[in-house]
Amino acid sequence: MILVKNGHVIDPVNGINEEMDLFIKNGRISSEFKINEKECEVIDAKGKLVVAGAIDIHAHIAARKINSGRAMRPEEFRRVRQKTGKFRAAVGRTLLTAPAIGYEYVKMGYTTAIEPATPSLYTLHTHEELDSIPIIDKAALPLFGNWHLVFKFIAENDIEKLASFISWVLEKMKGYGVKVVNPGGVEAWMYGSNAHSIDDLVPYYDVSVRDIITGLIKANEMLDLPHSIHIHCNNLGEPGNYETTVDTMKLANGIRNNRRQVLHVTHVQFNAFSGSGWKDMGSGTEEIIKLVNKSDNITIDMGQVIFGHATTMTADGPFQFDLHKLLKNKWINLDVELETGTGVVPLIYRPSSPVHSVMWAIALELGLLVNPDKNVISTDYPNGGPFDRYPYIMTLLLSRKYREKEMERAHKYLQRAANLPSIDIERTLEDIVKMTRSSPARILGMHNKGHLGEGADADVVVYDINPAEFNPDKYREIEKALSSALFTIKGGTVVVKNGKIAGDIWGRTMWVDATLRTTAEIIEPDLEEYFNYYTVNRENYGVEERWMRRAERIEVG
Amino acid sequence: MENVTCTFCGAVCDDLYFDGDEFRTKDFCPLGEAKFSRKKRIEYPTIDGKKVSYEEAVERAAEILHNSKRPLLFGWSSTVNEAIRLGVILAEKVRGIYDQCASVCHAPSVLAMIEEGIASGSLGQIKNRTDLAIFWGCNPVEAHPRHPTRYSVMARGLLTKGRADRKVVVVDVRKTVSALMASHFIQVKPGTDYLVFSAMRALMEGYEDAVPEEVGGVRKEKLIEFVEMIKSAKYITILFGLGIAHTRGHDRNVENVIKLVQLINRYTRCILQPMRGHFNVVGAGEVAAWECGFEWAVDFSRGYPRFAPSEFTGVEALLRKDCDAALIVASDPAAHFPRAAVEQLKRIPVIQIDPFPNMTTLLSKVVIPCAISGIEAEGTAYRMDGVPIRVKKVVESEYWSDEEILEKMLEKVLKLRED
Amino acid sequence: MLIIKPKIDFEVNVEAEITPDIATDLEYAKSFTVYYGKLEMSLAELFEVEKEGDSKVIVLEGDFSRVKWIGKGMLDGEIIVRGNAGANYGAFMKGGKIVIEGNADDWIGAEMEGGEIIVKGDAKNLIGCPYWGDLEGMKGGKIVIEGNAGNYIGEKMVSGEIEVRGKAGDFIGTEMKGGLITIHGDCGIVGGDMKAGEIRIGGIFELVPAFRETDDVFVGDVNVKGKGIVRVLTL
Amino acid sequence: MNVIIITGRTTEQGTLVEDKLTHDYFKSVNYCELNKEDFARMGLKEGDRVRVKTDYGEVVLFARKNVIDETHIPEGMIFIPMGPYANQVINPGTDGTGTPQYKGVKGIIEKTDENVIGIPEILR
Repeated sequence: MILVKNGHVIDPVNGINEEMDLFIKNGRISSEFKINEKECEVIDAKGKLVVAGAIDIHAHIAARKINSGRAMRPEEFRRVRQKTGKFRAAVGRTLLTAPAIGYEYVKMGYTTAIEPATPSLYTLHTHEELDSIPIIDKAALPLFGNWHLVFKFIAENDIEKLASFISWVLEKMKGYGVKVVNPGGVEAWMYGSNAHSIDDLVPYYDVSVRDIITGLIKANEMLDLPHSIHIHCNNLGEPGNYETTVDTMKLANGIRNNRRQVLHVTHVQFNAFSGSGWKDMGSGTEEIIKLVNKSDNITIDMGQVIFGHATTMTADGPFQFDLHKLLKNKWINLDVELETGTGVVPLIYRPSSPVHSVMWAIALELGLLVNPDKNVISTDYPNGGPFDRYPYIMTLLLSRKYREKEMERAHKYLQRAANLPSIDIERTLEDIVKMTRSSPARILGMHNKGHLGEGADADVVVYDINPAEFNPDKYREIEKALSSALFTIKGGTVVVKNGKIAGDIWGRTMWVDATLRTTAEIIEPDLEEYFNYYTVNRENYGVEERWMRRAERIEVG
Repeated sequence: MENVTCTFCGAVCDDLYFDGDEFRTKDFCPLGEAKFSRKKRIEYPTIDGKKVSYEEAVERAAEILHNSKRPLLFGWSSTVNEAIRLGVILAEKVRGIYDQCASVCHAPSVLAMIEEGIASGSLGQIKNRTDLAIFWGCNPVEAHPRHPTRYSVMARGLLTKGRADRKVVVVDVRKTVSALMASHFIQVKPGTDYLVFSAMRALMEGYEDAVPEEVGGVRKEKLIEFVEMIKSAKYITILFGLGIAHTRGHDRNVENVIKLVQLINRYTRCILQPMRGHFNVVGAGEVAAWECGFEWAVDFSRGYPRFAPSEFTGVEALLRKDCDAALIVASDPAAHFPRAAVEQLKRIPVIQIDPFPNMTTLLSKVVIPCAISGIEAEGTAYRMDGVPIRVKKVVESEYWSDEEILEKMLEKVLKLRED
Repeated sequence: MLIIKPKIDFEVNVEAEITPDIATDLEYAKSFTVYYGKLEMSLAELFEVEKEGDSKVIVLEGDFSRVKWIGKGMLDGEIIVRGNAGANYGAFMKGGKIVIEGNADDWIGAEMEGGEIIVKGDAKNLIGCPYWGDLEGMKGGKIVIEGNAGNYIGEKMVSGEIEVRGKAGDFIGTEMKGGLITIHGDCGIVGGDMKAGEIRIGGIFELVPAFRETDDVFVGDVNVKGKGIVRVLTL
Repeated sequence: MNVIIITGRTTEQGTLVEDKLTHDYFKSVNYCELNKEDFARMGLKEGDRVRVKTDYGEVVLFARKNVIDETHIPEGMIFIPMGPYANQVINPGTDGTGTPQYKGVKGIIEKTDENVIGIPEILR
């Protein structure tokens, strides 16, 4: 039992922004008020900010992709974050080892992270890596947007079959939701091509990108999964691509869900470029921001770029090949049979680069102008940069002065190609809590997370920030305080004290079981046929709960 | 039992029949059949040849590792990921070296990947799409006997329906039995692969004038024909083996074929696939990568991982006399390391964990028998393309699994650290 | 000047990242941390350390073939190795001089930026090369091997000079971007993916089959549109 | 005679790797295969032994003629199955890669009357 006393609690879900005590019992927030302090570990949080544990909605923290990146980049692992001792050694510059990922997250108050792209064929590997990340809770989203069976069901216009297939895969793979990456484009890459608009057709199948996206939204809503479909749009990283993003968002028109969005568009920064080429590339956020703010069925995350080293890694095979050609950097490609692809290319974001500077600004425009209830902080780790710089992003959003200072570092081109210089808004602490806690929890459908109401997971963070005396001009102090939590409590255990790891526990891996809502028999013949072309036997396909360290099944029925 | 997974080679076939009561097999290749047959076992744990309990053997092993200055923890390619992960943690906690069989196998290919990445794909890409398969310096008929039928040469796929839809080329220094299944055989001189790849890259880009009349014993016209064949194919897979990685040029050969594949992808589609040997040699690298950042040749002496293949592979650490004890798991370095490295292995205390007596047993101080991974113990293994496959327990056994032994050993070591 | 001698036969290798900076302060030198396997020890626990005069010179006496990382990142002064040397000597070196009177191991002058290394005996592999994952090799300074050298010499070299008076192995100047490599004797494969710089060779060698012959030199590698020059040395 | 030594897997060696201390394994790795012409040129017949010498060591092996007609070993090359015998003569040097050079090692081969030693002896 832990009592966090007298802290300044900010909990937008429960409308709290005031000094109060928090009582933790059996790993949950309790509303009991008869508390014997002698039986509790008491944390005095007087004059400190107390919030729920943060949630990273989109970070490539596990799976074949990041691990291939590790194997390709030994130069990333010369930075020592923690020597071996009571806890594990932790190393990595922007690519981190599994132990380092868990430790670094909780040090800055994050207690949950979502691996957003797992090829189903490789998902057992994803779970093994997730199981090696200490402390935090996690989940994985299998990839659907380039799967031959998905094309087949969409070509047959059979949403019921598609929904059955989705629930079959989620159960088999212990996945949490539906990820879509460059729908149709990755399949086209198998023929050396790509998909450039939502009207492009998939080779060999008579379906368009538009059909794939709307089909998957409908199937996802038929299942009413906790999370909506989670899309990485076509044309990522191309000047002028904001139009494709807007076209994609409009596909959600008329489809509604009372609890949440029906379309989550991820790392939007990479898909919000204007211009016709690299010479006139600029910010294309304006229309996107308008559309997201007026829609109640679309959410986004930022995809902030951090100046410095990064490693791009996506299921977007053709994009990664183009990036390899552009940068002449080393390149990993992994074509996954009849299902998806993968690419990895290292990259350095330089403030001296006009394009990189504009990218940096685009994400901040999204962070400042999109309603915090519909927006989440992300770097698309490790694509935009390391997740351990989230405090930097939060502070930039909180402090105009910090932004101005950073803009001086960036290329002048930003001044005319982006809107950021004219934005005076400073986000409040409550906004930041929304963009890191309540919004990702609601978008993901994780109702025990992102708030501190009764019964919520006891993921609690105490920061050395006094909201009553908050001054955004003191950005260095703010960033430091957000980087290094005074306390992080995970599921009722103190895991961080004064910015140092204090406890090592294993978190849960959540997955969604929607099989009660579907009938597997209707796709039986299709599966039988499909497994003729797979190289893993159907009986040996999938991940069993007993192989996982701490699986948590979330049944929708 | 149906759908049994075979734990011999990197092809990890999962469509086999095995009767564990009578040790009857169906559909296995000769290698798998041998794997799933009854063999002489190490019967009980020993210290200096004397029978001891599992507990005593594990305790002594932990003491040796704890008391040495830089123990070498080597092997891992024939066990499951669960055991490998404990091995990496054990290496970290005793501040020793983690190295695995890749360092006498495809490690040069991973070194090449550090320089250039790799354009690769899962084996189903060969089966379903590949219309030109090139086997370079590998001999699947002898090393991965079911690879040609299951995945590459004869496999029936979605877009390429079988052998008739595929051209098959074998490139090697000698005409192997695998060359018999090819439509074309190209013989290169030993140690010239690097030069041939450079010439092919130049020809592909139209720099014919820079290429001499003969490269690596192959006439220029023949290379031009080969390059044209590649350019006109739709989806090419180049499968390569130790014929490239174990000869003069090592990783640089592989680096050059990776560059060739990068170039081919500007004209058509092409992937590259190393033919990995042991059933879980890929896992031995992948698990280490996520636990400590590096796949092999990792030294933890300073309390954090450092990577140096020129100093910390099993062979280098032994040649340099840079380890003073060794834990050998699921491997037989006394049979497979060069003589000079085995000499050092004979001088230091060796702990062995293995189901079968082998040459390393003959020079080990502590011998701990274990259940056979994938027959008597279950766990996860990674096929040569990295696809994870759960290998099964199909026979009951009294032996402790690698995972149990290592878990106990790690517990002991942690206790010794506290004292 | 410091004179350092091993006290014992080492059971495993020693890592001693010493530079001439320690030569002027005996107490500091004696307490300098070195690594003996997993044991962190002081220099004086493993070596006899004596001081003569105040010059910034270290003399290593005895067999140092199992002592690694001497002169890592050194800025100035001099290190003289009276016997054989271990791996990684003069890695990241920026200035000063290292003289190895015996044979040298792998990674001599890796990623070196300035200064001079002279090996009077033979050297092994990876001379002036970049460590795994790094994009640039030697960036300045000079390495002279008076005997023979192994494989991989001057990979991804940007600037500076490497001279091998005897024979050398394979892969000379792979992906070289600048600087000069001279091999007086025979060697193996030369010039793969060379972008710029010059390689001069006195003996027999195997040129990568992607160079164009001009009047008296070879220019390539065409595969990277390289302007590297390979020149045959004539006496 | 000067030769280039190639080592590698064979099916037979592969089926016996978990039976290392048996006579069958010994038989599967203690020979070298020669080109037919080289075999004849050296006056060898089945059962004869040869000594293989390199800069790194030497070993006595049974000599075998490359028999399958469709396959061949080029003249001047010998093949030894991977294993303890091959490892007596291959190049242990890794050139900084950490991996020895198991293939393409230069050596000399000559006929000998000496016997092929057994597996335990090889460790002595």
